[in-house]
Amino acid sequence: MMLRLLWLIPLLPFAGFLLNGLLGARYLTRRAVALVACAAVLASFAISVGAVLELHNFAPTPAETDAGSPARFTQTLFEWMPMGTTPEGADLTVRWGYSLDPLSAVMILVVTGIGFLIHVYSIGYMEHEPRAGFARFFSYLNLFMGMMLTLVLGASLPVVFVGWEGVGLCSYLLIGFWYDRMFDETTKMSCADAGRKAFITNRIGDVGFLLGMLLLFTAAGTLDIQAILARAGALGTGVCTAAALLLFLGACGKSAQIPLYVWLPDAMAGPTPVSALIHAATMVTAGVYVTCRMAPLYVQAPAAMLSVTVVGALTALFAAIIGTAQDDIKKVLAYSTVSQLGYMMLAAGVGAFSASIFHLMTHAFFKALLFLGAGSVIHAMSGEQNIWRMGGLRRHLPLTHATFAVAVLAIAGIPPFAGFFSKDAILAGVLALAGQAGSPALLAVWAAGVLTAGLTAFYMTRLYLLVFAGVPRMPEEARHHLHESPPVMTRPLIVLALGAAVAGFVGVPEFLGGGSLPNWLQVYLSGTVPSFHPDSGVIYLSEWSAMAIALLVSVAGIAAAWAMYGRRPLPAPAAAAEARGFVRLIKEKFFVDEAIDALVLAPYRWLCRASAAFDEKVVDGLVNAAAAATDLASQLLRLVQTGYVAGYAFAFFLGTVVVLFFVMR
Amino acid sequence: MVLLLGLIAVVAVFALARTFVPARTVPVGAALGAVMVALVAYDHQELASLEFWSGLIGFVAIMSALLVVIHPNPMVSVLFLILNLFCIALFFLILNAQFLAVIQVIIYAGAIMVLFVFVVMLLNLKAEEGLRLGGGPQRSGAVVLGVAFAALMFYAIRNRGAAPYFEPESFDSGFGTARGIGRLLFTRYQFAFEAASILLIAAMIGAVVLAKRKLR
Amino acid sequence: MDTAIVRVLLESTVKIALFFFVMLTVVAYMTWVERRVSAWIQDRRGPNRVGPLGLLQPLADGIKFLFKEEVTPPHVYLPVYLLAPMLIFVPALVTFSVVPIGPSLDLLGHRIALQIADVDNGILIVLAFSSMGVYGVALAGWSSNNKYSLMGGLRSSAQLISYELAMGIAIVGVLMATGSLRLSDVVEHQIQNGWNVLYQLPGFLVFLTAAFAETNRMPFDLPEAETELVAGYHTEYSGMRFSMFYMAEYANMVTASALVVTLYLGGYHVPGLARLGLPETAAAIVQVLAFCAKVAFFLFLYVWVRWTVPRFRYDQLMNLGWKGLLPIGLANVLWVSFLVLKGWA
Amino acid sequence: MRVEFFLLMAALLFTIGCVGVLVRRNAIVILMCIELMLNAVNLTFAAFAHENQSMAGHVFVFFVMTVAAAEAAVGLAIVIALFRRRRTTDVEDASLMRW
Repeated sequence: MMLRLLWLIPLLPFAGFLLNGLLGARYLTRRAVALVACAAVLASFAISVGAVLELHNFAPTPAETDAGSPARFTQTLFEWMPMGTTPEGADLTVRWGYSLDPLSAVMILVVTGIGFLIHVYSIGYMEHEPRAGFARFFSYLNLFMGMMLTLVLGASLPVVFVGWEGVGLCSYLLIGFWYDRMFDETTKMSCADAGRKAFITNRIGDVGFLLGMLLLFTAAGTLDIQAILARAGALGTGVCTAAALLLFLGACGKSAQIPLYVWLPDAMAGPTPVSALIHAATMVTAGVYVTCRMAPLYVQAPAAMLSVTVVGALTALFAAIIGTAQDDIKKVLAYSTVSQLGYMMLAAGVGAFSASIFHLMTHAFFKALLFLGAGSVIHAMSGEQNIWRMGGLRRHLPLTHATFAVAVLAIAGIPPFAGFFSKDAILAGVLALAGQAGSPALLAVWAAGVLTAGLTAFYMTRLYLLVFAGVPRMPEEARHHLHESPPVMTRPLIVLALGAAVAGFVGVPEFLGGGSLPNWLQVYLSGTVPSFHPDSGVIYLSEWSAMAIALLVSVAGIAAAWAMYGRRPLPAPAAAAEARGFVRLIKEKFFVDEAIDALVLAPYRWLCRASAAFDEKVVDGLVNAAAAATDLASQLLRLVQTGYVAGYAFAFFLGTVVVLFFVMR
Repeated sequence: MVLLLGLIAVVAVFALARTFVPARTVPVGAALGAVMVALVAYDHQELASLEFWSGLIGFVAIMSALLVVIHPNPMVSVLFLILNLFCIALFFLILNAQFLAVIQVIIYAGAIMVLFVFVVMLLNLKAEEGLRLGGGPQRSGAVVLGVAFAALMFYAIRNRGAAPYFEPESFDSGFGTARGIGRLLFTRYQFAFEAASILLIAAMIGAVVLAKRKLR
Repeated sequence: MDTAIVRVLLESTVKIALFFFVMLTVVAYMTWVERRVSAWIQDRRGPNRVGPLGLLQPLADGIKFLFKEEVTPPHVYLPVYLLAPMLIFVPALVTFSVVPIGPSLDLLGHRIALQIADVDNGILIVLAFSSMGVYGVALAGWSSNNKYSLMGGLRSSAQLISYELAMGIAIVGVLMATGSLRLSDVVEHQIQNGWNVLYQLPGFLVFLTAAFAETNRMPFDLPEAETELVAGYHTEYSGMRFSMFYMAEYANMVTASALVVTLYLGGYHVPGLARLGLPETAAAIVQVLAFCAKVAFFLFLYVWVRWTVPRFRYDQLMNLGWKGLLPIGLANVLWVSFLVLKGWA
Repeated sequence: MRVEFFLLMAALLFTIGCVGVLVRRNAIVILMCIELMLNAVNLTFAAFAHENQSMAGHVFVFFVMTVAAAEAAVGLAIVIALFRRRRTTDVEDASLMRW
């Protein structure tokens, strides 16, 4: 029954968008706007839960279930692009359809569930907005939900692409929500600029996605995802590699992987709930999701898999290093997000797709929680984001502090919080593959993962210490304004904290639970994504020792942070300009933006100027020359108009005679 | 025979046109009359034939047309045009278009040409100076073109499909009468007829507006 | 040459010769009548020296004209100057050729129409040739190369064109009633249904007035108004050429009178003649005489009017033509069409 | 009498009219030459009407005459207006409409 309502899941938020977008600013009260927006998402969530529960009992035919094929429900709504058939008779028509299987089930639950919490949180966070802005914000959020759900549920690549572009649009709209505000005073970047940057960077990736899609259409003759995946084996390695790499380029853009990650830190220009929803929990994971969704294709392309692994590992490590030196509370979280996304990609790259999704889910919980907590802090600090002007907030914001601490422990990988299990699943996957392949390079990847885990623990602890511990460093005046956020904001925090604490238990590694607590997420997903099963071979380290090493490194990170930032009084922060060497490099984010500016944008600008010059001089010149030639010809031709009737009549008569001659010849 | 008569007609028309002095006209006219009488005496059958008269009228028509073009005095041109119109009216008669013949005289000769005479009188035009054939490349070119056109026309008419040889007696008695034209005009060509009336009104207003010295 | 054509040629030639002789005689004697009547109206005697009652006066005049010196002014455009009198004289004579002066009768074993040419488009030919008369006047005025002549010629042509229109409109009424363009049919129709003048009085009056104007007679003799234009378009003419204009005027009068009689007064019809049971030839003679009498009446009327009514001013003339006669003529057309629709005419 | 005779006659008259239009400079004479051409066409109409025994040709002659009348009226009015302004009827003197 609920499965039949699958189409409502994206449609309800979309209806909310229309209602709020068209009427909200003028006719609806704040309360009504909030009610509409939240109710739409809640309804989606409810339907999602119902549909997922029903999916368990659903099987197209018993035979399929017995054969081990995944439980999948596909709903085709209408023929979108009727393109007829090929000469061979293959159907080229693109249909608008949604499909629900375990992978998308996990995603819609995460998206609608966390989305709903963030919606509720936003009511409190955006209370100071004018009514029109309030309605606009919620209509954008609802639009985002609709698009994200379209992306997740889409049964064919074009539908996914619509959602893909839609979330990009919403990201742009929401990053630039305060389009009249300055985001970064030093670089003169406005919020609108940040939104543009995100959008354009995403577009670069989208080109890859689009090309990959078209390549698959050419090769497979269909755009239906399941059909493509079913034919993946027959496509050949070359096509698979090319398509996978192109799709991965899209994923890189959306999921902020090297080299297209630069937009995500700047995306913090948007309101904090947006950062939580879009740039931490949901949209940025779309790349990971699509990669997992197309897992059978990737499996056919080892080179692509390797690329994913390398890029993911590099991104994870790189962003983590930068994260250790950020002073802005949201920037730290942003680099953390990039790093964690790299982790997920890394997992996907080694074939541990279910681990990737697992981490995606847990990350959604604790990173949303971190962002919302940061939002609560910023809310309390009246917009202040520099962690060096905070400190000692533990007393003033007890609830926020508690939930934030849970999140920090979760992301730092301390058991039994969620992050521990998911991170361990990934590291175990890498290690297993390394053992199977006997590749030292993969061991290095594992080492990078472990190092990243340590760095993550380090900077998260640093963040926690600088914000909540120690003595207050904010001005006297700001100290009086400190207050705990209203319940409408704190309650989502509590719910998320619960999630961050316990979500890990759905994926307890088998050697730990020994059956009592099976890794049933992997079991659940196994029908949809290829599970990684190292059948045999050398394993360098035992799972136990590997887990211990990772845990030790994390604890070491925490300890190091404690040692550096737990002292009191805290030394004043070193300004970026004064720092030397590696520290400076980190503080300046490895000069990546500057490098991109010099290596890509400057030549590009030069090319633009050259093109403009070419356009003005050559193209316009040609047009002008044509005009001038016409003019000249007209000047000459006009001499024919002598004003003498006899001349005209003569020409007329001459023409008549000539025509007659040819007619009668 | 026809050729001979034509030659005489040419001479006659030239005599009439160029030497309109009575002293010279009288002997020429007398000679012409004498030749005519001689011809009647020689071959009266020929004189009664349609071909003979058609040829004669045709030569007069051509000559008068030529004189319209050649003669420097506009008034003389008008007069020769009237003569030409009469010739064409006679052709109409030969072609059994009796109504057209009369209409030709009434409208063309009686109305349109009067207008020309009127304007020539009103403007008191003098003979055009420096009018001579072969003056300037355009004029010679025009004559060459005219010859070419005429040659093309001759070629076209010569090569057209076989046409019936008409017998005047075989015609329907209603052909060419006012009744016949009226019947067509008020049935099949009703719209064109009404349109023509509008055209005439428009032309009338236009002419008044153009020619009036000051519109009050 | 077959006999039919010979017969037609012979018949036509005889008719033409006869008509020519009669016409010229009538024209000549009209000058005498004019002078006598005017004298009578003005209570004078008039010409009475040459012959009894001055009856030989026209002959004397003709001789005088013939022997007068033909003065050709040096500034005229000679070809047209010579052509103009002919152009004005010929149409007047030609127009008469379609007028039936009597019924057809058997003579010498042939059926002979008392009419030179009984053509289908008789009325149109009348219009065609009466419109030709304009040229004579206009060309005479132009070729004289004299501003009075030119003015006279211009006026005259304008007048002729204007009144030709009224005349045509009046004739339309007759045409509608008859349903034929043949003049003998017109007469026949009047014999059957009564004279047109009885139920087309406005048309008759319009036609009559226009006929006066067409012949350049008083009160419409503006082209030759001697007080302002010296003598109009024929100022520069003298001798026999002048007499051509003079004769043309009277010829035109005769033709116009004949047309009025034919179109409106039943032509040669004598009411009640058929009941007398006369032999055909005698009846024909009576009818021809009746025709002559009717024409004579109108000729007298011409003279009468000339010495009774003063000359119009030019603008009055134009006003009468365009604003008076034309509307009346159109009204007449409406009236006749009404009659025709009702079947009363 | 073959119909070709009239066609040839019409062609000749038309040619003469055409050449006249090209050769003459007096606007009135040019108008007359145009009338000449129209008449040539009329003759052709009548000839074909006769050949085909169809009165339609006569109707067309009728309309051509109507048009000729209109054309003459307007054309002569223009000539008069021109003469009034420039004291000439020479079309080569009325050549202001040019570059």
